[in-house]
Amino acid sequence: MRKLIFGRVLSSFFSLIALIVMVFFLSRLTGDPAALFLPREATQEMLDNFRRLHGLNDPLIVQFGRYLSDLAHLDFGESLRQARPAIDVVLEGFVWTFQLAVITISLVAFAAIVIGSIAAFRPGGVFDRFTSVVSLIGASAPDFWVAIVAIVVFAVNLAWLPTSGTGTVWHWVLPVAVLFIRPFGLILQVVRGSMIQSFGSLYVKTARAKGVGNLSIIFVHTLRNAMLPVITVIGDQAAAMLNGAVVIETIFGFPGVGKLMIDSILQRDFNVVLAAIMVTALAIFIMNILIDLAYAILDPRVRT
Amino acid sequence: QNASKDVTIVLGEGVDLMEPCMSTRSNIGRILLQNINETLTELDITGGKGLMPRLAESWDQQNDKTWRFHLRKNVKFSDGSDFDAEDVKHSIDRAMSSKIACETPRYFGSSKITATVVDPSTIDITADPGQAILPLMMSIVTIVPSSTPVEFTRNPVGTGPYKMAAWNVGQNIVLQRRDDYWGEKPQVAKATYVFRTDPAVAAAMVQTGEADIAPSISVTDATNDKLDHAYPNSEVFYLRIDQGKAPLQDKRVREALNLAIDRKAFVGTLVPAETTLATAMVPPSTLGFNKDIQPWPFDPDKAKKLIAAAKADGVAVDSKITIVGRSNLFPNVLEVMEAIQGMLKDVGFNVDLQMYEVAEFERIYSKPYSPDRTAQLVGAQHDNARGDPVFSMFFKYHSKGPQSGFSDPKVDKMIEDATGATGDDRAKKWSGLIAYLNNEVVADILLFNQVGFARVNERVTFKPTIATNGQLQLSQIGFK
Amino acid sequence: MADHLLEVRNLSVQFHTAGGIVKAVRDISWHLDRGETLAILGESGSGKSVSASAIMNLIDMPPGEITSGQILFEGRDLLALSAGERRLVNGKRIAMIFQDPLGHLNPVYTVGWQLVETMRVHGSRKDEAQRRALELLTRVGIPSPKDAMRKYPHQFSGGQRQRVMIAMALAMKPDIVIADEPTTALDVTVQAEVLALLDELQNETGMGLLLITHDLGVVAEVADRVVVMNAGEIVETGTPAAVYHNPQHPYTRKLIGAAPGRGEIHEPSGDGEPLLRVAGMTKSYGAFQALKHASFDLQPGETMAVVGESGSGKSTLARCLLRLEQADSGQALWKGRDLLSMPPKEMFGLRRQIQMVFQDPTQSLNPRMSVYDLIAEAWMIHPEILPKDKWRERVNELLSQVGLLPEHARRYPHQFSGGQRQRIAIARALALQPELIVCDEAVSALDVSIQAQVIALLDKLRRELKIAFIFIAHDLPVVRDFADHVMVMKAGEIVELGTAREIFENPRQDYTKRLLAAGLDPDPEIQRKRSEERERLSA
Amino acid sequence: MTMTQTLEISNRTDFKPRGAIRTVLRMLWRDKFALAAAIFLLIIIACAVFGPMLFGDAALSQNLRSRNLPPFSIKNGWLYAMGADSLGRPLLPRVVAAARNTILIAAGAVLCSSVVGALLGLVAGYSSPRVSNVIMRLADVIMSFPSLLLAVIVLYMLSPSVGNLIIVLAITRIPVYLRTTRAEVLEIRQRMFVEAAQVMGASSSRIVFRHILPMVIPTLVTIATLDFAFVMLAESSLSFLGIGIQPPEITWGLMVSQGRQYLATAWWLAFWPGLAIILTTMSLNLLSNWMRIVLDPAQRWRLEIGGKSNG
Ligand SMILES: Nc1ncnc2c1ncn2[C@@H]1O[C@H](COP(=O)(O)OP(=O)(O)OP(=O)(O)O)[C@@H](O)[C@H]1O
Ligand SMILES: Nc1ncnc2c1ncn2[C@@H]1O[C@H](COP(=O)(O)OP(=O)(O)OP(=O)(O)O)[C@@H](O)[C@H]1O
Ligand SMILES: [Mg+2]
Ligand SMILES: [Mg+2]
Repeated sequence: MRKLIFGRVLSSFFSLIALIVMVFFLSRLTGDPAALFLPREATQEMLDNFRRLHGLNDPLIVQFGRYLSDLAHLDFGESLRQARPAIDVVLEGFVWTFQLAVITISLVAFAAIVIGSIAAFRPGGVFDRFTSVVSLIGASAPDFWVAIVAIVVFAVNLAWLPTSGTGTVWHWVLPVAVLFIRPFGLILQVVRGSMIQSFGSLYVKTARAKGVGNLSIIFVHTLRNAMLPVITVIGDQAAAMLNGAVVIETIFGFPGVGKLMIDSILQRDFNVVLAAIMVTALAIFIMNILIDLAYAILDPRVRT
Repeated sequence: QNASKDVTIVLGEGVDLMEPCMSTRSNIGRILLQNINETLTELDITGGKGLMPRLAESWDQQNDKTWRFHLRKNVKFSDGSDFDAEDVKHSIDRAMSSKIACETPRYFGSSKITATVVDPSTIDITADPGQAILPLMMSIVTIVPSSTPVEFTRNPVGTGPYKMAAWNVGQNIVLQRRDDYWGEKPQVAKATYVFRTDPAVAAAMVQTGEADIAPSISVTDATNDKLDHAYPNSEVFYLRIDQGKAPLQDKRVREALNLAIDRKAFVGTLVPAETTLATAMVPPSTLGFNKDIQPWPFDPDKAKKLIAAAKADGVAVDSKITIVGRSNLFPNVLEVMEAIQGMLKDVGFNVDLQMYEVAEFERIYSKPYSPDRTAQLVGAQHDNARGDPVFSMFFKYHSKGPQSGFSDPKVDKMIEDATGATGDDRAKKWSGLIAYLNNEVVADILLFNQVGFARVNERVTFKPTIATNGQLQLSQIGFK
Repeated sequence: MADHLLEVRNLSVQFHTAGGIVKAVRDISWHLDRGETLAILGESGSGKSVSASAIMNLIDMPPGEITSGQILFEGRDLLALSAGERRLVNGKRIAMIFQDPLGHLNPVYTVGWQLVETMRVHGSRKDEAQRRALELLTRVGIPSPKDAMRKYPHQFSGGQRQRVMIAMALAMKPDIVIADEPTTALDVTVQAEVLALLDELQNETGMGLLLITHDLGVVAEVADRVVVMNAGEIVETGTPAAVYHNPQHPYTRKLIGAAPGRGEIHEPSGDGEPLLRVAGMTKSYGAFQALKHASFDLQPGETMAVVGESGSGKSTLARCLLRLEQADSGQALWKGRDLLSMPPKEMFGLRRQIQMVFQDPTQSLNPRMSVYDLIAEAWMIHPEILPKDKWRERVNELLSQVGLLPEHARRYPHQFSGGQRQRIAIARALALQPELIVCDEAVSALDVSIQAQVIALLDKLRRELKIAFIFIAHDLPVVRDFADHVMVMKAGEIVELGTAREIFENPRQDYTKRLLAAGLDPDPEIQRKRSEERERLSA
Repeated sequence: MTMTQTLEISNRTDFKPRGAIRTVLRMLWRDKFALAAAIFLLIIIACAVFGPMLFGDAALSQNLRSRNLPPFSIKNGWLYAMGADSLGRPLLPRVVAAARNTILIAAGAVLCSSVVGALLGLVAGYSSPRVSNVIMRLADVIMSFPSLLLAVIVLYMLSPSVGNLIIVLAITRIPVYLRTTRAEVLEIRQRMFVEAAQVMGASSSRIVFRHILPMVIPTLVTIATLDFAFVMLAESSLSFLGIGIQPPEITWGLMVSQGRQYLATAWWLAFWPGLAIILTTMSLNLLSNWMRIVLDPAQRWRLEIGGKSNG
């Protein structure tokens, strides 16, 4: 097991390098940050000056070498826009995003697994149809629409919750709730499908012959067998959230990394983009390693 | 502390820097300008008082190039140090320095600015070549203490009535009133700035009382007459005509384009009812604005005739024309662009619409233009709240201007002349240029003087003005 | 109303399928008393397992349907119980041992956990349950039970899994145990132990045992009464002796007549170039050596029977030969080429020549493919064998050769009985016309009449087409009828290897002798004498 | 020879299933939800095929006088039954005409990503650890590559077009399919029927496609149906970059995002296209659930025996 983890960490490190190289060179194909940072009316002199200050005049490969050697000293460079270390900028946002992702995905996973499993127990039954329809409407409704309606209803009309921002626990309720909806629908459906398949297995009969109760049959015997695709999809959704929940962040004024990343990409603040990608990639890689370990834990036959 | 003297202001755009020399950027200026950092002079755009003293009590012209400024005494920076001519010199040097990429230099064009300290309360500022409106220019140079390093700062220190108390990145910025401010003590004790990109949310926050002022909400959210105020936001929306490509070189075609658009139909529908039709690149409050020029009428029949005439002369009126737009330029830019496209199609033009994000748009908007582009109409907004057309005309119309769509030696000459002139002469020259551009060149399709909407909570008094886009002086906020 | 422990009255069960209604059980009635052993004997597919499932309420309804009848347990109708009441009965009062243990054990939980759970469900304390689980595993003869508790089902041999199932069923000392072919994968020595264990428990607790089996020897050994089923109906009931000596129904007569172990012993056809020469094949799982230096030769058209203790490495040997498991060392020369080290490409080319019938038939059939597809897949892979227009005809032919009907071709694996699935697997192996078939307990789930038919078929193929067989079996009479050579395995080693005659008439190893001595005779009289003899010896 | 001849099979005919299409239709008939879904999807497809032809012009006819006309009134003609948008264009023909681009893009992106993802996942799950590792790390990289950056890069290197839009959308969705497929393959390949197929000499591709893939497909289809909704909405957010659909071409996603700012004043602008997206997704999902049952022989009885529900 230790060897497995070591191997994964090593190969993930290579992916990270590949990612950096790709992002570094590809992103620089997308235009000049000077033109975006400086006003339209900037003089040629100002442009030249800006490029010189930020080392944008050197050949790309030189810039890359410099970047790598800085990186080796854990220096992720300065943010063009914010005039401070890119990694600080990113970590500030990432902390929020990480919390949001962990809270939401835990709730989603719990709710989707419980409800999906119960729905799968009687496919086509009332509970199944009801949960499916509700969750599908949620999952395919535009998220900004849901977010704004939620604000209008719960913050403006009912005045139960703050509209947006951060500060108290109550500020988390709407963003988490809105963010919850789409992954919930997806994971619910995957759980449901996978569980239906597993309910047909013979070991379910054994469990019933042993007198095991329905709940235990669902959540102990069948669920674990059905979990492989489920945790994969949960992982995918978690990764998407770690990359930032842009709509939520923009609408609720939530200082996460998603909007930061978008702004940085649109403004060509490459150091921030790279730092953000590295931080989220690291989180995603770690999560993927955990998921692969989870496969082995969940299903002994996969341990080879 | 009286909580009711605190205000919360919700802004649409976050800030990445709080750099005084970047306060010409509206997102920074709105928080910083005249609240934290002050300038030597200040332009009163709406009150009609013209250029007013701020940190300079008076000024006079020494010669073509040099102006002398007499500075206010007994002014302290928020860090406790005294304000004197050295600070002004440092501020100017810093803003013009090539060690940092301040925005200030662009307003001075090719002029070199030097400051010479005469005594602690007097300073000479020289522009070479000369700047006829140097005192006006000083309304954009923010003053920082001489101890400020020449690098971008995130913690501005100034002489203004407020100082920055906290910056929780991504969440808010807090300004605290200073007790040792030289001027009149403003009513607002503490101002908290929060950032919401979505204007609907910003509007909702004022409605629920979470915020007091939302300076820019979208027209569609401005549904509450009691709370919402329209104000001209100094942006002019226009389509640049690219005269480098057929069929746009032909004046008749350009006229036809202008005639084909029913500008009035937009007002009160797609753009707010308070919107006025633009007749120049600059808003009416600008020096030398030509009030005689009427907006182009809507006359599709005449447009069609002009096109036919051009066609008869062998102009390729059927070639494709692309309208280039920028996403999120203003709330319903897409619909406005579609409507324009529809109107142009109606008179027989072959038009496409292509919307781009900022970076790609800027690439198209500024020179060098791609040689293999199709004929283009580039929809852009231009903002000039500085009171003088010089900040616009060169860039948009001079043949060397980075965003000009044509090259006309006469126009070049007129711009150069006006730039050097002063007083009434200056106003007249700008007027002449504006008329010439509209009547003879038909340089672009001028559309609207845009308006913005602010939502203001009933507990505070605040009147948004044309300046609100670029600055929001807390001292102008009162309580009921 | 006599108060029997369990009474089945006029039970009928049917299934809805795409092809129509299958009446699996038709109006059967029998009863079971305390301390009694009732054997249900019958043709494969005659409804034995279905009626057992009906008692346990395990039939999926729909597509299944109990059209009539009652199942009275201590006078209460089980079919009328609520789900909650059922749960108290299942596992605690009535327990079941399933026919096909691999599928019936949850693959993702350890065997220990599954055993403990049975007891926890019915309220045992955890440590108590754990202790008892260990004890049970020891009782059913699982080697190193402590480790076994932590192992997963796929890490056991077929027979071991079956014993785990037995342990699980016995955990709560239920009033009734329904054992569906509990010893099909057990060698005779272990089988004897298991039967003894059941007997012991019966004496201890007065439990009623419903034993579904096709092994007349087992019936003779343990049954108090016998019910014979055919095509969903009961055709005969009585004591074992009465039924054996005086069968009334033609099917019963055929069954008894077909009991194996009475034919000629084969004589090997003589030496020649061996088809397969295995030398020093070794395989370990971690520290455990499952196969130690196996070496033997096999001639074309010859049958090598592999017998031996459950868990002795028979399946491992087969799996290594077929490269389903990578052997650690050794050689297996197939016509001179080494199967074990051959590059995968070359192995591909040879696949067709060597076929296998797996020990757990259910799991070896793709549940999404119809029987037709399962069999015809052979020709899709190897189109040279048969032109497409002949497939249907040939599928029908193969099905009837193994005792199935053409219309079965449209059904899916889950719609068959255990024995029927085994026959599908055999038909599939035959479809490829291989040169060697490895049969891992290929006929163990078949009733003797069909078994005889299948063995006759295999024998014919061997003679006519010179197909060789590696025939893993625990059923010595069948081995005696079919094998040329016999190989006896114990703890991963080949302890004895010789011609059938040598082994059966002149066993050298003690282990072999014990194996032969533990065999059960279908004749209840003889069997009774034998067991009395055994008891006297051990006393 | 003994034969088991006694089992009753009510209609024993030849082996050939009685017309595959009829069987499928019958099974569809049995699940009324799926039937409704199928009909709805057929309508959508009809809209996609004929919509632009029939309603293309009506969808573009601007009329600022009927701007934001509320729905449920046919004073202005039945085309305005769903109301009009902010340029006074009737919404009903717009929704119908938008079906083509929407379906084209969504189906294109979902198909590309699921096919590529599933193929790579099958390879990763079934081939040697080394190959698998390479593929999985590639998936890691894609997963952490921001889709917006990808979009911007594509925009800068290639010209804006629907094809590029599909590529951008597809690439970012590949990892889900890839990882899910692999996870399932890892488990399924351990099953004995896969070994049985190996013994028969089935090639890897046959095992993967005939034996493993059918078990994975239901899960993939479930994910794909929901991705459909995701892609339909995400597409519009890329339009603002200049990739893909540009007005006056329309998609539902674009209509929804254009209607966004009118949520408070004219909810119908975003509502109808949003409803179309929701209904399409829901129909796809109902159909995929139905298909899951059809494909699983152990479940199929639910659709084969009429009338009775499960109990
Ligand atoms: N789900 C099902 N659908 C259709 N037919 C079924 C189903 N389950 C069982 N059958 C049929 O019911 C009959 C009885 O099956 P059962 O499993 O009881 O046989 P069995 O007597 O246990 O045979 P074996 O000794 O081979 O295990 C068989 O013919 C089988 O094909
Ligand atoms: N995957 C595995 N991991 C660990 N041990 C295993 C594994 N597979 C088999 N074994 C062990 O290897 C031994 C031999 O197993 P094998 O299946 O060959 O037995 P067998 O002779 O076929 O027995 P049976 O007659 O019971 O099927 C058994 O003790 C079993 O526990
Ligand atoms: Mg059976
Ligand atoms: Mg075995």
